[in-house]
Amino acid sequence: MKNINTQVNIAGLKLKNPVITASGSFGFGREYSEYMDLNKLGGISVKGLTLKPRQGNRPPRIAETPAGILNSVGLQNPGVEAFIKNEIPFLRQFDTAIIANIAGNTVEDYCQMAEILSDADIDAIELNLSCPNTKEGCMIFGISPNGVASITNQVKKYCKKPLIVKLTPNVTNIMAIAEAAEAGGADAVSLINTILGMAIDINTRRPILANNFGGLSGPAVKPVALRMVYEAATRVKIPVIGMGGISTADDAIEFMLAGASAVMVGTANFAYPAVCVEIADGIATYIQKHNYDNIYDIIGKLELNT
Amino acid sequence: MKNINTQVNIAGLKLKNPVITASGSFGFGREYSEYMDLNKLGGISVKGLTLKPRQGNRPPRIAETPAGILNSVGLQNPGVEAFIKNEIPFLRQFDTAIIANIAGNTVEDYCQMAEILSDADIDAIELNLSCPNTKEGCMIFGISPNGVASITNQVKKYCKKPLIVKLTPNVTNIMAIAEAAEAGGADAVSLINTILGMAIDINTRRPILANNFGGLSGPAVKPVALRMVYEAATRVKIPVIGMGGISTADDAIEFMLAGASAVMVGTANFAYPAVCVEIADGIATYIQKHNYDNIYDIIGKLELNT
Amino acid sequence: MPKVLREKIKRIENIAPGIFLMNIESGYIAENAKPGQFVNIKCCEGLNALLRRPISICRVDRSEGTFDIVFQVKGTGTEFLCRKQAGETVDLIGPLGNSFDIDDKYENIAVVGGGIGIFPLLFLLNEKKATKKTAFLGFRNKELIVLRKEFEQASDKLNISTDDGSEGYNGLITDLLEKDIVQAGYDMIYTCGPTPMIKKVCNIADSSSIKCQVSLEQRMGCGIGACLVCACKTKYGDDWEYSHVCKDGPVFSSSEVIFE
Amino acid sequence: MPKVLREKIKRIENIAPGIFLMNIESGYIAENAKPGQFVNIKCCEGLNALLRRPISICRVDRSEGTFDIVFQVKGTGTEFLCRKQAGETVDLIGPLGNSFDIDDKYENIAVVGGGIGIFPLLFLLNEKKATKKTAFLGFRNKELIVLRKEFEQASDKLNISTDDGSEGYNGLITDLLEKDIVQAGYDMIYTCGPTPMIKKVCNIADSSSIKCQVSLEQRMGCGIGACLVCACKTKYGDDWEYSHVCKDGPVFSSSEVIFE
Ligand SMILES: Cc1cc2nc3c(=O)[nH]c(=O)nc-3n(C[C@H](O)[C@H](O)[C@H](O)COP(=O)(O)OP(=O)(O)OC[C@H]3O[C@@H](n4cnc5c(N)ncnc54)[C@H](O)[C@@H]3O)c2cc1C
Ligand SMILES: Cc1cc2nc3c(=O)[nH]c(=O)nc-3n(C[C@H](O)[C@H](O)[C@H](O)COP(=O)(O)OP(=O)(O)OC[C@H]3O[C@@H](n4cnc5c(N)ncnc54)[C@H](O)[C@@H]3O)c2cc1C
Ligand SMILES: Cc1cc2nc3c(=O)[nH]c(=O)nc-3n(C[C@H](O)[C@H](O)[C@H](O)COP(=O)(O)O)c2cc1C
Ligand SMILES: Cc1cc2nc3c(=O)[nH]c(=O)nc-3n(C[C@H](O)[C@H](O)[C@H](O)COP(=O)(O)O)c2cc1C
Ligand code: FES
Ligand code: FES
Repeated sequence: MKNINTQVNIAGLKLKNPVITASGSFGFGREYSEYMDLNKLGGISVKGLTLKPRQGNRPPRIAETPAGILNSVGLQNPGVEAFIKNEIPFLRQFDTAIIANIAGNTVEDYCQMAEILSDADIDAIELNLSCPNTKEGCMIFGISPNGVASITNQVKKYCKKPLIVKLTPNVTNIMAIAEAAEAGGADAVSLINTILGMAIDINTRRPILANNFGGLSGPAVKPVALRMVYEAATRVKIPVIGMGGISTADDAIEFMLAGASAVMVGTANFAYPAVCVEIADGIATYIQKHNYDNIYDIIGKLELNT
Repeated sequence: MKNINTQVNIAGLKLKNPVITASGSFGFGREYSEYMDLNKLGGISVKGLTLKPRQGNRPPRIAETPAGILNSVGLQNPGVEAFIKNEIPFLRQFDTAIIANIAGNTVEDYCQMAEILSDADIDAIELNLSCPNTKEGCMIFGISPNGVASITNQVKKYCKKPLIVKLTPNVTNIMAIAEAAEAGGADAVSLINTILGMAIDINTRRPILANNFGGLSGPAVKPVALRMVYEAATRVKIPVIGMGGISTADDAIEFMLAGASAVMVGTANFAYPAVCVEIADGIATYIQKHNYDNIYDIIGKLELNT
Repeated sequence: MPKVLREKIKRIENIAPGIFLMNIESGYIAENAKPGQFVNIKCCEGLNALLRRPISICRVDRSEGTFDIVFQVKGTGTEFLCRKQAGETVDLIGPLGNSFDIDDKYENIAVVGGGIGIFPLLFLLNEKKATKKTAFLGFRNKELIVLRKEFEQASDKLNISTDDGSEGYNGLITDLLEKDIVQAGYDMIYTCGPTPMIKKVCNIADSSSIKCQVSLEQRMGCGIGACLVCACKTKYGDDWEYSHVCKDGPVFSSSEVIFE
Repeated sequence: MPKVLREKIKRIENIAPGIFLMNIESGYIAENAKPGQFVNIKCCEGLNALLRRPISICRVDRSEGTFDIVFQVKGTGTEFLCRKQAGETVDLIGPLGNSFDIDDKYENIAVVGGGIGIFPLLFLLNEKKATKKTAFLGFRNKELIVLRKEFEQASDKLNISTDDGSEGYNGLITDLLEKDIVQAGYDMIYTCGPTPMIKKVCNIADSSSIKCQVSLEQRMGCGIGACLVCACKTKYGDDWEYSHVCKDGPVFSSSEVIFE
């Protein structure tokens, strides 16, 4: 087997391979380090951070739906300071990119976190404008082009790391939203976050989630995510990181053909803790099988039917 | 077993039970009549009609995705006149409601069809503002509140039958869209139509569908559909018809608890041709098991967690 | 009339790499199926392989009330199907679709099949009362040759080709047909297989003015003519229309199909 | 350390209506599991039951390198699991979670279990070296009583109640505990079962100032502490926080849990 180079460069963020664990599915990597070699990951997007510690929503926080899950964690996390103190040193033991995913209620929250994290030992910041599980903020910023452009623009002023803006799929026109992120100064966009959904227990006649609504992820959303990644990639020049239901290398390759320079994997980790390594290996195998030179022979190489 | 009354009345449209076959999944009922007794259906929403016959999109028109399918039929149909001449007489042999689903490229198309069909022997008209598989018209009207309100208002002038407006889920705010339909004079709304998606063949590096994009339906979309039906039902006074991934009586009951007065079933017919009868029976069984008096003891009876 | 059936698997056999023969007990299918028809199978419960998968009927045994399907493992559906075991049931709808025209007036026929397209042709050969029956079968390689004995028995002459020459003629099966066509005097050709092969067969038949029937494949939804996804272009007067493989087909006359 | 394992099913048995005992060959689990821990099972391939299902370890046999789980069929996951057969493999992660504190200093213990909550308590009784072990088990009815012999052997006294009085005490198992509590002199109570039962046990223990450990259930995602979905409220100084059943639990001291 010739040595397959699957390294990608996303706006200055160098990844040894295009597979990143999606925020919220992987904690801060500690637990999964028992099941896999974290050195084999392109990167880790950590659990969404807020300025202050948060406890999140009441349980149940998860419901299984056909080929998917709804979650309503509501950003339980130790806060940005504890992250820097307790988690970065652990993560830095491994040769993998650290992406800090941040969420806030106000523009100021986001700016302050970006400023703090710019001085921390991380590789990129992912702006979560799309969490559907909190009452204020977050997704509200993400559903209008103006909201996205203006918050990106503000945060950019404080951000000294590559800035990835994570988009919500709960919009009419993802192209306009992606363009807004680019216009606001994003170095890359990542999508999709979860799609707002609901599940009902017909015996209790109540929603299964204590929070009533939750965000849908997993294989079920893949076709929608893929379409949105394609649409976004045709509209912006900055790199696109694709996600939504990726469970296999084939899935990941679909996203990369559609224009994603890298992919994130969330829900699939739950069933198969080492799946990200398998996906990274599978991408290399595909490249080799098709005799491509490197990963850039896949990215955006979809041809439309005419 | 006490005699369970599952009759519902939707804006003057009387259904013997709340189960309607969804437009496009059931043709004009002919084929399925070999597998089931059409008299047992609440209603049949026929294949989307256009003013003139249409051939639809190139094949492949379907791709299977995790727990769902993408379709890009593109409204192949014989046109409204042929429907009246050839299909209504067949359908009228059965004691079930006939709902004419219509789609057009222009407001005039819709108005003209509504006018023609108002004099035909059908029970209701369903305005398809949400087909994602045609180049012009249709979904374009459905994605803005103004578009929905104004086309509903125009069509209403020509429509002498109960007017159901079918909404697209490809929007940021389904509540505003449902309100717009109500404001425009809709007698009921039905939702969801399919969610725009894509699937890629990684060996040919092309989209599987000849049309590149298609509409996602089936179990995968259920949590999103349920959330949207709930949201719409909380905002409008007119009845809501719920659909999206319904495959079992339990699924149907979830939608009714969330506020749907009736449900439509599409994709599930493909695997199990008699599934609609099973769903109707299952709803009756649930009502009996829980000792409810009738179907109205379920509709909208969801209690949110606080 | 097609029916939804839950039938018992009598035997399942891996007859070549990735190819399985399943013998299913079904008096109904054995009784009613005609060559060219297919069954639509729910390959597994629940959400994996949501849609049914169309598989041609390959052979029927009316006396014992069974029929055979032969299928290649391609993706999720066939993968689940091949793991079923004798004694288990299989949920299928059938017999579906139209059938080959095997009128007695055709007295010298040829069948031309490629890959998984050969299976309905065996059923046809077995049912067809013709004076003379010639079979042309193309395979990728020697290993993938299946049902050779059955085709030998069902035909008067069996021609085999492989893409790599590991058995029989080295090249396309249509080459053999082409060489043979002038002197053979066929009055009907039936074909099923990959689209390029089918097209070629239609051309050959056409240039010799021989009638030809083709069995087409298309991705399906309902399998019974209701959802209109399985479109194929056919002539409609001077114009064209989209017919549907599951109901108007899978068998079409070569003169009606428009290849794109 | 928990591992992803593919283990062989040695035996599966339907021990009561809707309840199955599965004996699984796994030297690793048998060796490493502690009472209170669970395994997280992929009940079927592919999209049906996407998430793993947590099931307690009920018994281990270190000499033969096997362990038992006992589960009730509730929905999709357990439905698929119960159809697996001896000889097939099961994909599981384990042993997961913390465990009951079975320190030798507790010399007179009681276990109180209801329904499917009884299974980890059998493992506990078998591992616990106590002078005196009393078991209280509540069931819905006679038919659903399982593992009676095993509990009899593992404990010094077995009390049984059924909701309908079809066997044993007619009523709540906590009634029996309550009657017994003053004179019995337990120094530790372990409990697992429906939330109302657990709460009651905690109250009883509390009012008699007896230590109590509870095993909680919550819907899970990852099962290993990474996704934070399996939250349960616990005390945190004067305040509270959300701990996680899969990693901080499933066993908690009754003094740390906050029931809502
Ligand atoms: C009328 C007809 C008769 C057929 N007879 C046979 C037969 O006798 N033996 C045999 O091995 N195969 C036959 N096929 C092809 C067979 O249906 C496909 O190989 C099978 O559906 C693949 O399913 P899968 O889940 O394994 O593959 P996947 O690729 O996972 O299937 C995904 C989707 O694509 C559809 N699909 C994939 N390939 C085809 C195809 N070639 N034709 C139609 N749909 C496809 C599937 O039905 C499914 O909906 C026939 C097809 C048709 C239309
Ligand atoms: C630590 C722990 C130990 C357990 N031990 C046992 C045991 O030994 N024997 C036994 O029969 N059951 C046990 N359970 C409960 C068991 O996990 C559920 O009954 C099972 O997950 C139901 O899955 P299903 O697919 O059949 O039901 P479904 O209702 O279809 O499951 C849907 C989803 O809800 C979750 N879920 C449903 N019920 C529960 C529940 N009670 N607790 C947690 N998640 C749930 C499922 O995991 C799944 O994600 C345990 C639960 C936990 C948390
Ligand atoms: C349990 C859970 C928690 C999540 N938490 C976050 C989060 O904190 N921040 C964020 O940006 N996305 C969060 N997400 C969304 C994922 O990062 C990802 O966008 C989404 O799940 C789609 O990918 P998947 O289908 O591979 O899971 C979460 C998803 C899940 C399932
Ligand atoms: C093959 C196919 C064709 C469809 N055609 C139409 C149509 O003509 N008009 C329409 O309003 N909806 C059409 N739909 C959408 C369905 O009516 C329904 O809104 C959607 O499929 C969601 O329901 P389901 O998940 O039960 O299939 C079509 C759906 C499918 C799968
Ligand atoms: S598959 Fe539905 S019409 Fe052919
Ligand atoms: S299930 Fe993921 S943290 Fe407990």
